[in-house]
Amino acid sequence: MKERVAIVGIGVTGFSSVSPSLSFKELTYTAAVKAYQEAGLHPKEIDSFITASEDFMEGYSIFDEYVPDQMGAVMRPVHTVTADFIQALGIGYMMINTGRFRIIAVEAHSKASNVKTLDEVKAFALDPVYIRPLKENADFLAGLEMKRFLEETGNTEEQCAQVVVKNKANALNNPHAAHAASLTINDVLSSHPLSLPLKELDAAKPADGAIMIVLASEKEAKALCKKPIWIRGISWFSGQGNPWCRNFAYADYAQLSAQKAFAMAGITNPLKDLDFAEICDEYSYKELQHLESIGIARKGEAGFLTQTGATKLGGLLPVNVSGGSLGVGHTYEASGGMKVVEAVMQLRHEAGIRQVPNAKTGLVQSWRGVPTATGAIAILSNE
Amino acid sequence: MKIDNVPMKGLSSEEYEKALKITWKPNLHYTWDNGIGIGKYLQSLKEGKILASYCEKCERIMLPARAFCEMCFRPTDKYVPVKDTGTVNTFAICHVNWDASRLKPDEPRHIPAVIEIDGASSGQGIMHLLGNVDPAKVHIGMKVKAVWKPATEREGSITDILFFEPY
Amino acid sequence: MSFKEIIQLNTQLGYFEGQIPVNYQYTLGVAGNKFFETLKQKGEFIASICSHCGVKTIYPLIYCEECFNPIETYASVGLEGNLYSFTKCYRDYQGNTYDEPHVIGLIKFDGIKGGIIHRLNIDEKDLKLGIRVKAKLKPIKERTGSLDDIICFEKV
Amino acid sequence: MGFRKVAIVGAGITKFVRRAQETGPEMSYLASKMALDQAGLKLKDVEMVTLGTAPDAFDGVHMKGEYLLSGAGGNNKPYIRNFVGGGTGVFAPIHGWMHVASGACDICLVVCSEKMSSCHPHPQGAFLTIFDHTTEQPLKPTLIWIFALEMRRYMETYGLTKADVARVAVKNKNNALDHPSAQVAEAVTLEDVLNSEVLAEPVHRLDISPASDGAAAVVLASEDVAKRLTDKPVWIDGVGWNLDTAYWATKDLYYPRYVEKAARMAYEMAGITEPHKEIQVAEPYDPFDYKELHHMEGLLLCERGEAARLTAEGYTARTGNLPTCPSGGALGVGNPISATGLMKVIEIFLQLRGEAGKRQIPGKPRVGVAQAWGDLMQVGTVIVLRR
Repeated sequence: MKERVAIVGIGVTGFSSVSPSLSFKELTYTAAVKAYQEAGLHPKEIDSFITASEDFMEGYSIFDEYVPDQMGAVMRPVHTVTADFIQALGIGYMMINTGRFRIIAVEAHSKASNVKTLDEVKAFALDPVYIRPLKENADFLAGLEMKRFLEETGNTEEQCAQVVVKNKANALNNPHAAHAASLTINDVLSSHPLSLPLKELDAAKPADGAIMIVLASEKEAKALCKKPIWIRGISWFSGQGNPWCRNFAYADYAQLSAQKAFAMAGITNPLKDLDFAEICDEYSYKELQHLESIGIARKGEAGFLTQTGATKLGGLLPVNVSGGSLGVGHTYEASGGMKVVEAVMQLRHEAGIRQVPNAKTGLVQSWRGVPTATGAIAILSNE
Repeated sequence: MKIDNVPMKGLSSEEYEKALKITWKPNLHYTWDNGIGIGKYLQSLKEGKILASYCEKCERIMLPARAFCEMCFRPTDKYVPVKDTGTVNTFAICHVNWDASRLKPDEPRHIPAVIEIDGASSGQGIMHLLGNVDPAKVHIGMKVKAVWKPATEREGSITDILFFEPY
Repeated sequence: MSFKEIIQLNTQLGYFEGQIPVNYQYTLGVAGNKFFETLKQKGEFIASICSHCGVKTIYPLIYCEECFNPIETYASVGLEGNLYSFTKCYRDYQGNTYDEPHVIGLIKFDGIKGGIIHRLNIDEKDLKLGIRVKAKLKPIKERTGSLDDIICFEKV
Repeated sequence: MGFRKVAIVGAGITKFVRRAQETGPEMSYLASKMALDQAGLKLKDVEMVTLGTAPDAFDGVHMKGEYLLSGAGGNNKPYIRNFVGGGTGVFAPIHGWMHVASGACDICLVVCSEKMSSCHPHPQGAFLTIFDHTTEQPLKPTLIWIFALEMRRYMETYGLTKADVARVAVKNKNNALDHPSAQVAEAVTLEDVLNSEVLAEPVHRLDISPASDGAAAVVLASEDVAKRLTDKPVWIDGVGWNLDTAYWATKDLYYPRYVEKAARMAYEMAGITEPHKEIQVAEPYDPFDYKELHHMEGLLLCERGEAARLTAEGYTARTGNLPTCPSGGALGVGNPISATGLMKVIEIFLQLRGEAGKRQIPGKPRVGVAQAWGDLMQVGTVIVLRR
């Protein structure tokens, strides 16, 4: 793929535990209006639109029906991917590289507060023959993975708790965040057990919100935008589909996507070449597991890096300065989008008090949550 | 390349009965936020009125009420009540329930219709049911009027209109 | 401003309630049916064996995930394996909390890809990764050919 | 900059059945393996995978794409699921085209799978919740309503009779007698269709395609790789898709404008200016018999309101001027939604290669079109293939 692709507009509603004053269409419309205003575009000037969504998170059998209106995409080429936002962004990147599309808009949102039986929906993703009949909470798969990951790598529950403390504190600096808090390690360790060693505060809580991002080819981006943010690498992978076949010590999907995204972006030493990383932290241990799988930390050292402050703002490589999913909120298919928005603000140097000084290149990573082994990585840069 | 031998043969009813199976009834329950446009639409139904939205740019009066115009991609300008009468744009006479079970011979047939509502722009219809009418007499172009639930029983739902009948 | 009129009083907030009213009956698949019929009738687990690349997989498959060739060979792997990981789960699939946690493990088998996820019944003091465990099955008469035919895994 | 050309180099399909023993991943495997074998490739040659499947509510698994991935060969690969409702089957190879045309890969596996029988006792329950949850679902609509409403509007607009429409069902169900995947091929007569049970007037039981389990797959390759793999590549010459608003009751249902928009997008890319003359074989989506007519008009293969007359005259028969649904279509072969759309693409692929066996149409066709429709009368997906 030869064509350079840039982000030329972002629209985000901010995140909150509930959002009753707007319907899902109105929520997304709000984000779209902002994104188009930033990009200086009317939706008629956009060649194609992509939504990342899952039917059962919306409460429809075919949610695809309900996506065009709020994007200004009626009677236009629109499609849905049931994937994370960063995967949708990757499809947009590819579409521009076909040479047939110049400008693409990508949308995802969460109305998790409208899912009255969220635990049931999550359990409904479990294999109907081999896992679901156990009737356990879907979080148990995370507990199972966390136990093995900690044992095999030597990372500790305290270090996982440190991730929670860091991210929720980072979120105090993020006006978009829904779950910011000032906590101690002990608060996390003594929170209710979910599926031990996983505890309540180790798991990101859901949030509502919508994100719209506009992508453009190099020529268009330069014409539209003073501060285009370039996608220098983007990749998504699925690892072992069946959970019982996985190696819990590392995240195969993160490792594979990192290899490819780094190759695209010419990154050889992530610690040196990256200025910050937004890593999927839907569960605290996942931040550590992802850091090791991506190659930012060596096996067994991610917890130590966290403990010594290397991943704090001002540290060697700030991780989740946004607050991550733990601090901002878990937004399901929009999760990666929240992190892309943060990266764009950092790279435009518009992140206010949580600005990473002189940020030039950042990594954003997502995972689709239990029971999946699917995730994506994008490398973004302002040069 | 030849595609003549395709895999998979399917189960007969007897084989299906014999095969091991797992049943699951998920409880997929939602509480969708009405937000602005649909909130006003439902509130209006409770008051016995059908509410539309008006967009100054395309000059459409559209149903159901909405906070933004999807064609012009701009906020709608005002909410306007329309009449509760209209014209049948198309209809069907249905002999099955929503779950594909068959209606009994003595049960009334369902007559879903697209009804273009008077006072809204041309072509602006809603789906509803027709009632108090001989199915054989229903025709495209028929004038119909909403039959409302009593005010005290209305709850802010499309079912506050029981059905539309000829008038 | 995105809208000309917005909700400014919380008394105007509202939601509409509904459900997706669906029921399911899943067949277990060609390999799954074989696995659970064998469990039901013979009281043992089977793995699939790829005759092309030799990879053995449990739960069995009709295809090899590695080389994508079809699989026709299945073999018993007994009931014993190693505890790969475990967790103490405090809530059920609907979010209801248990009084006592359910201990769930992933059991892997020597030289075989994959494993079985099921309940454990093991003393706290013995509960460690890597221990040898064995499935305790329901009596043959009570077995129905499902995951419930396994009562739990116990320490050997 | 020249555009990268993309070819179909292999295809696989299962039988379409009422109830499969196989799980969704197993069905996906059977179709994928066959497509790879036909292309002379191994799974390790596949660089990326895109999977199309319609609602999760059929198979009964949330995040169905993730559930199917092992069988679709997605382990350790960039794998994604695309979804445009009933239009998915033709959109999936369009999604695959994006993968290869962009240069992201040279070989992409495209898989479609649907297991509708899991939804018990009948997938109709899953269709209730395609309607707007607040303004429509409380009326307890069935899927058939919307088709009956559209069919009546279409018939009324052009003064068509039931028989005019039913001829499509007769043609397609008879065509399907020659398709190895066919679930419901029957030598039905016009009387059979007209006398079949009335479900929602004007829709009778034999106007409708049956719910099915089934899977299909194709392998796409870039120009260089395709020429190395086969001396008969079939090129994806044009792609188009379009999504209308879900306010379906506010548009006139007699004509599918979204299909026309999608078709124009695909024709423009393929350099087709007179589709009715240039296209030699067509597979429009036919979940209901009138839909084939509707879609022929949307695809600009004939004048509006003319499709029924052309069908009656034999114009769309296998031996006619424009063979339409020579496969037997959804009405004849069966309708495992996304797999049906891809089955149609595969039919055009085989017809252009001259490998459709008993179904082969005469005249060595060079250009064909496949189309699917979906959502609440909203989605058109169109692909133009050329030999």
